[in-house]
Amino acid sequence: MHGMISYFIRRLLLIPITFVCITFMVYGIMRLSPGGPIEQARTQMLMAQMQEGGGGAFSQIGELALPQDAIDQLKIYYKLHRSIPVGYMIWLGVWPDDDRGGIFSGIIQGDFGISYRYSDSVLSTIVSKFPISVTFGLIGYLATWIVCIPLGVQKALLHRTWFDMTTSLAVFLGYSIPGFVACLALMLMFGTSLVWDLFPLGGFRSENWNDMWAAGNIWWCIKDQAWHMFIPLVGYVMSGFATMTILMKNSLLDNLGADYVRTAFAKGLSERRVIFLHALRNSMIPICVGIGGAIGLLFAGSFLIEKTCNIPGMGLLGFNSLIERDYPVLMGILVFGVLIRLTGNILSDLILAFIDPRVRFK
Amino acid sequence: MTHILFKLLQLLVVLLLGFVLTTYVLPWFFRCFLRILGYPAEFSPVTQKRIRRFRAIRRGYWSFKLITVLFVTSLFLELIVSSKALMIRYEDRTAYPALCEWLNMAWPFGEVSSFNKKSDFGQIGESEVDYRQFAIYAAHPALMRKDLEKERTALTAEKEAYLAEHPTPGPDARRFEVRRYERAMKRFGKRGETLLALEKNLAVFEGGRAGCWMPVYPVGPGDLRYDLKSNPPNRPSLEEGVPLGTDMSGRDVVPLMLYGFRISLAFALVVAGLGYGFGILVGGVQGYYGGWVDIVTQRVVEIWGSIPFLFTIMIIASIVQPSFWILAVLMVVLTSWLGITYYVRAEFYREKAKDYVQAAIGSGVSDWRIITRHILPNALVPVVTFAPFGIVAYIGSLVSLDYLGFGLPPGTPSWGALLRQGLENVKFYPHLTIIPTVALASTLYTVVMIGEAVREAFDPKVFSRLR
Amino acid sequence: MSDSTGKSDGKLLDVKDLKIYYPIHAGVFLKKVGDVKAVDGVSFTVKEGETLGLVGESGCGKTTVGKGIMRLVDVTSGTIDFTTKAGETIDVVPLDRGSMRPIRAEVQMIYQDPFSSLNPRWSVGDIIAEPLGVHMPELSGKERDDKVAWLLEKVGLRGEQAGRYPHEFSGGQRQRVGIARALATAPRLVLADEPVSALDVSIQAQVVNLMQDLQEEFGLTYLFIAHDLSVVEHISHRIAVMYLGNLVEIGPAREVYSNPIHPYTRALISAVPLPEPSMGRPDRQRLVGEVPSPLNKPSGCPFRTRCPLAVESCAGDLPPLIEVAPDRQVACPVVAGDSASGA
Amino acid sequence: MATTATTADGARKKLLEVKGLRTYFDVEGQTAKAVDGVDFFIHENEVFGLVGESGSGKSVTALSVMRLIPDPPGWIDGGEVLFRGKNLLDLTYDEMRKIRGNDISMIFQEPMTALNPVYSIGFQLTEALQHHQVMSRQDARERAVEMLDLVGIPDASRRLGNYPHEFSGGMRQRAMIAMALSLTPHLLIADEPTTALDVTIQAQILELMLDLRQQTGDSSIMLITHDLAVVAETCERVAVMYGGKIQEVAEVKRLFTNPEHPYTRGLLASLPRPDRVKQKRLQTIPGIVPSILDFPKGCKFWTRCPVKEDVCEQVEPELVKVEEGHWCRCHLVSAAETPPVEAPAGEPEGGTE
Repeated sequence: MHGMISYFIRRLLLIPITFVCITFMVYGIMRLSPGGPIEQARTQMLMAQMQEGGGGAFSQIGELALPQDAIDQLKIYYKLHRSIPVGYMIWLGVWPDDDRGGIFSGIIQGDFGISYRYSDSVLSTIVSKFPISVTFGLIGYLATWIVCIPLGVQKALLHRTWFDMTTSLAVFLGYSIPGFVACLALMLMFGTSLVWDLFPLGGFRSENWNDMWAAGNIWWCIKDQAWHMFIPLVGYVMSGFATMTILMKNSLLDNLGADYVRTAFAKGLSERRVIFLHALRNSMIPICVGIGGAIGLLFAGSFLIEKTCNIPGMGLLGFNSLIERDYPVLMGILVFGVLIRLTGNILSDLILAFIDPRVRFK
Repeated sequence: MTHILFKLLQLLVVLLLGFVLTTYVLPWFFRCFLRILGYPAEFSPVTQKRIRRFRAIRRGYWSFKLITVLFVTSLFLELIVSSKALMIRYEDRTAYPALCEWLNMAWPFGEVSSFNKKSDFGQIGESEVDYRQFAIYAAHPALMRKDLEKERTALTAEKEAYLAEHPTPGPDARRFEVRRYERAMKRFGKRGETLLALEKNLAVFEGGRAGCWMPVYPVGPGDLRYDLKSNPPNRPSLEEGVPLGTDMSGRDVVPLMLYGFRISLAFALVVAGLGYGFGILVGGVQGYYGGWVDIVTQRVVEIWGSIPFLFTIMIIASIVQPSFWILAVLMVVLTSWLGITYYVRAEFYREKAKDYVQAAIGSGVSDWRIITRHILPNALVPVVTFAPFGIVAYIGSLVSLDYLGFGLPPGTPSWGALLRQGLENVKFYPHLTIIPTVALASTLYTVVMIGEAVREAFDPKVFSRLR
Repeated sequence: MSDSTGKSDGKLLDVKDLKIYYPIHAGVFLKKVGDVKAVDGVSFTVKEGETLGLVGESGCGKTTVGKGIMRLVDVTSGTIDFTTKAGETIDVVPLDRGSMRPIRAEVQMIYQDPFSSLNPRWSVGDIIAEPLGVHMPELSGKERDDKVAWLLEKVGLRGEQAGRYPHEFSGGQRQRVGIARALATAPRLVLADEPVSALDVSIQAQVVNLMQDLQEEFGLTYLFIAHDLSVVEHISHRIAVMYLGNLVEIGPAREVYSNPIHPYTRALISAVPLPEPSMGRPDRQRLVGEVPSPLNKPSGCPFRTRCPLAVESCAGDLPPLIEVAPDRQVACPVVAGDSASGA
Repeated sequence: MATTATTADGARKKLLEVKGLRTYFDVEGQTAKAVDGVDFFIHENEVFGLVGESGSGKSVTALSVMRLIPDPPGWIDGGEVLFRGKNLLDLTYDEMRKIRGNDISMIFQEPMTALNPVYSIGFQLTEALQHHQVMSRQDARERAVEMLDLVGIPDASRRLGNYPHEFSGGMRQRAMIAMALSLTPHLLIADEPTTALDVTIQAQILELMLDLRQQTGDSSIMLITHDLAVVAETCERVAVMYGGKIQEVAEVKRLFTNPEHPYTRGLLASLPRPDRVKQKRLQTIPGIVPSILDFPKGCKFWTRCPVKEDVCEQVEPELVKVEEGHWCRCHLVSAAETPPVEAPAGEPEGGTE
């Protein structure tokens, strides 16, 4: 037991190290990159000038000069006037920020900075997107379990029968269509008049949802929500569906041939009991361990599905902040992504240690 | 109708060639390669048994044949689907522009010019020959004559109409009127000259001294279909000669899909190949040497694995526009080498503990030989079983990146980019969604079938049930 | 490296105070907190041409001793003096891989599991030829093939079977292939690690006979590691008994078997069932409890927790091997005194 | 086919009688006749040994009795397994389940894999009790503690909560025995119960099994092993299997002093005998044990038999009675119509080389 605790402490200690490595790398890439925020400001200013003064400034597009003091101001605004390590450490919160009176303010103080675009704190921007992504992730994951576990079990018990063969074809077809493509195809089929105009073309809720909620029309709200969620949820389920079903099937097949199953039968236990109590419990181990990995999907959402179905969750936020070069948000999302994955890994180990008495981490 | 049948026949021949190449020529090369590396020419019975088992799984085996034949054939796409002629002959001048183009693709270290000036081939202008036009006239000189006649009548009619409206200016005409008249006459004259030149050309074509051999589908991936009546995107239409329609900028979808197939599969193969190579190296070192090397590397792998790779690639791609190779290397570095290390490591640990490796160590065999000859062939088992699923994943990643707009440079034929257009036009142009979806799903499905068969062949799940 | 002292009175192998520990790491920073003492100060000699049987129950470290001599595991301390063909006595413990290589030609091993000890992807010819390639690279392909065929004949297989693969052979035949591989470099010392325990009863005898024949023909020296006392007794000249990383008794095979002195040896031998229904075993000594884990080995005599004769002093120091009769040593002061006086 | 072994010695009742049992397996398209017409019986309150080398079909025989043949790839092709007169092969699965564990229980070779790694020993011990005897949880627990005590696991009530991996090999096998005997079965099938264990532990376990048999009722034991010495020390009667058939059945003393079948003789002669005067060489049975797929036609043993005749290659011999309680399957052993006690017992060990 003692060994396990130190194992997990060691794992936890690795989080900050990992975290620093990754964020520093990304920070460096962003700082060194051409086309940063200054460049964008320059382009924006250029556009403004063009609209005002016609083609006047056209000739000097290359060397369009912003006044030096404007550049400096921008640099300070974007915190680009410092060297990369110092800037990074300010961002991290371990170096006094002179521009703000030499206070320590950064990630470890819980200050992720201000979004360029939303002019709101990054943390609250990100946190405000959590519920949407978590709703989808959680319901999607649950749905995956509800579909995959019984299906996998049934496939294992009917291995190489007609049922197994046909469901395999379906499962593998599901595997070969990425979730977002499935969403797209479903939107085409059931969101347009092509086959059956049944579901909306994206969006999280109808526009008047909040009004209806305020009006107390809860039943309508639930229906509207479900109506909007159907297609993206199919996409979410699709992405883990095949893997989990096959994992479940193979794992159960392995265990059904195990010696202890024979022992259980030799004790005269009923088939149901042997399969569902003895074999299934063992074959659930690899599946439960996957929960840790799924945490990432739960919180980080999916760029692809959120973009396709236009759901304003974490994924879409990340995508938009990338397009708009909203670096504080970008970094914030990356930080969350890394933290969640690292926690997910540890969670997997914890789950494994909890459900498999044999496992001893050292 | 006969025209389409003829095209299909051509396609069949091409695929047959691809089949022969894939089934007979390439394996032979592969075997020679292995022999050069010093591995035995024959597979060991273990492997042979697995291959036999794989062949017995018909679905997977035929999927494998299909995909390899298609991919190998697609390596010659420049010769099959392109707007450049395979061969063009005009009097004593001959050129092979499509072949040159193919050589440029196949051998990227030198450049062969595939450019042919219009004026050299009896067309007017200095830009590249319009091969399709050339091919049509070469095949049907009568058509050219008819076009010429049409043009000539049109010119005469135009000239007469002009003259009727603007009679020859008299001496009292104003200066600008004279100028305009002269300019017009000059223009008519020039067109007349062109016609004359073309007429000379006609003799060449009619005399059979010009020839052009176009690829099976004479439209390249970057070519815009100006010959269509309506504005892009065009819906699929066989009558108009766009069987799969065009995309928003007017590019024909057929070459887009085919070249997209090649680039997706090539990308996945490169990523898988490089990634697995590196993964085997790392996993092998971990498993063979163990100890602290293993512990430290294991943590690095874990840390590296917790980077959200798609997002990171997107960030990098938003800064530097990645080429095929940069994107492939990014994929390798950020993700594809990771997964396989676990399996190779475990395999090395397992094999190293086995007595036959101990016996080799005990006989003084060198580490390198033990790793490459004894352990590696066994450690390749997880690699082979994972490769198809890896390829599915990497094709998916490339499509996703392209879809989000952070993949290959704009203009590259890509399924993902087409899907993005599909999303934008989901209401009115369903073919932009349907076609890439079907292509993607059927390709991935075929690869998955292979993967499933390989897994089954390598590790047949014994199903035994007690009651 | 101990300097060459010429022929050391027929001793081919002289193991002194061999210790093989595996470190245990624990805690947040994986500090070393202790050792698994797999082999904890074992000393014995093997004379040229004899067979020394090394017996003990699973986990007693007998296989680790063999692997230590082969340098397949890291030796913590001690010396392993090996007398080479040239008559030099070399301590193999400090040798690096390069300088170990020539010695490997003279020390070979036969492994327990005939399934895992042959690479399933190699033909048996290639398997047998591999050590030849390392130690006799000067052989031409033809010579090597001839040698392989000759070796196959020697172990009772046919020369033309060289092209076959291990899975085409039965367990006993595979073990013969393993023996042929071990003999390929004309070794002087062969470590046989449970060579027959994975084989069927009717095949065991064949392999044991083969090993004896080969010993006679080539003047081999065997270190025969096994848990099956009756086989060990049959093939060995002398027997060494191990318990939990230590030697407890060593002596001529017949004597150790018929007159065991150490309480552990006694219990071990009386536990061996005999194919003799009439006998019955009224004299059977029953050992209580289980072998303690080498992770927390008892102090002093490792056997004291299960020993019927244990006295308080057993918990003190590790009892040394005491000579109770010529060529007969026992690591138990409690019984050694009686036997020595009795002998 | 073979003479059904009906001649019981009137006094003892037969607990289990196996007649013409055939169990086949499908091995990559070929049919492996793992058990190919096996006849034997076990008396009540008897320790019966089934000896054979790997591939002889001894384990498959035991599993067939329990109807625990994995299907696919195996199936019981025919025969009868009469347990107290009832043919087990005719029972429905539900009826069979009532027999398993309750009337016939079984312990296996590898105690590590035979126990479910994710349930505690206590759970695995009590579940059969609760299942068969409808005991309360508390009663089952008490019985489990009692059984663990009985098999010599110290501190039993605490150990109940342990998982199999926390036990050593010997203790796991003890727990298996406790599990198997907790319902006081009439027949205990022990399939190589000590093969994975050390000799000292083996001695303990065997002794334990024999002791417990007396303590917990008059159960019979069917001990399956490859080790003749183990049989000699524990069993009352022995059957020797080779090639999926019983080759010889006899009382233990009779078999060891007077083996009739060349295979039995060979096996006995090839054992090293530290208790006897040392021979220079061991006697051997030549050749190899054929793979289960290519046992020869005719007598299964003729390829390795030192005394085979032409008829052996063609005709499968019958299991004939040599004398009271002694059957042998060999052309060269004549059926004893007249029951002479010392008839063919010329030189039991001489001619086997």
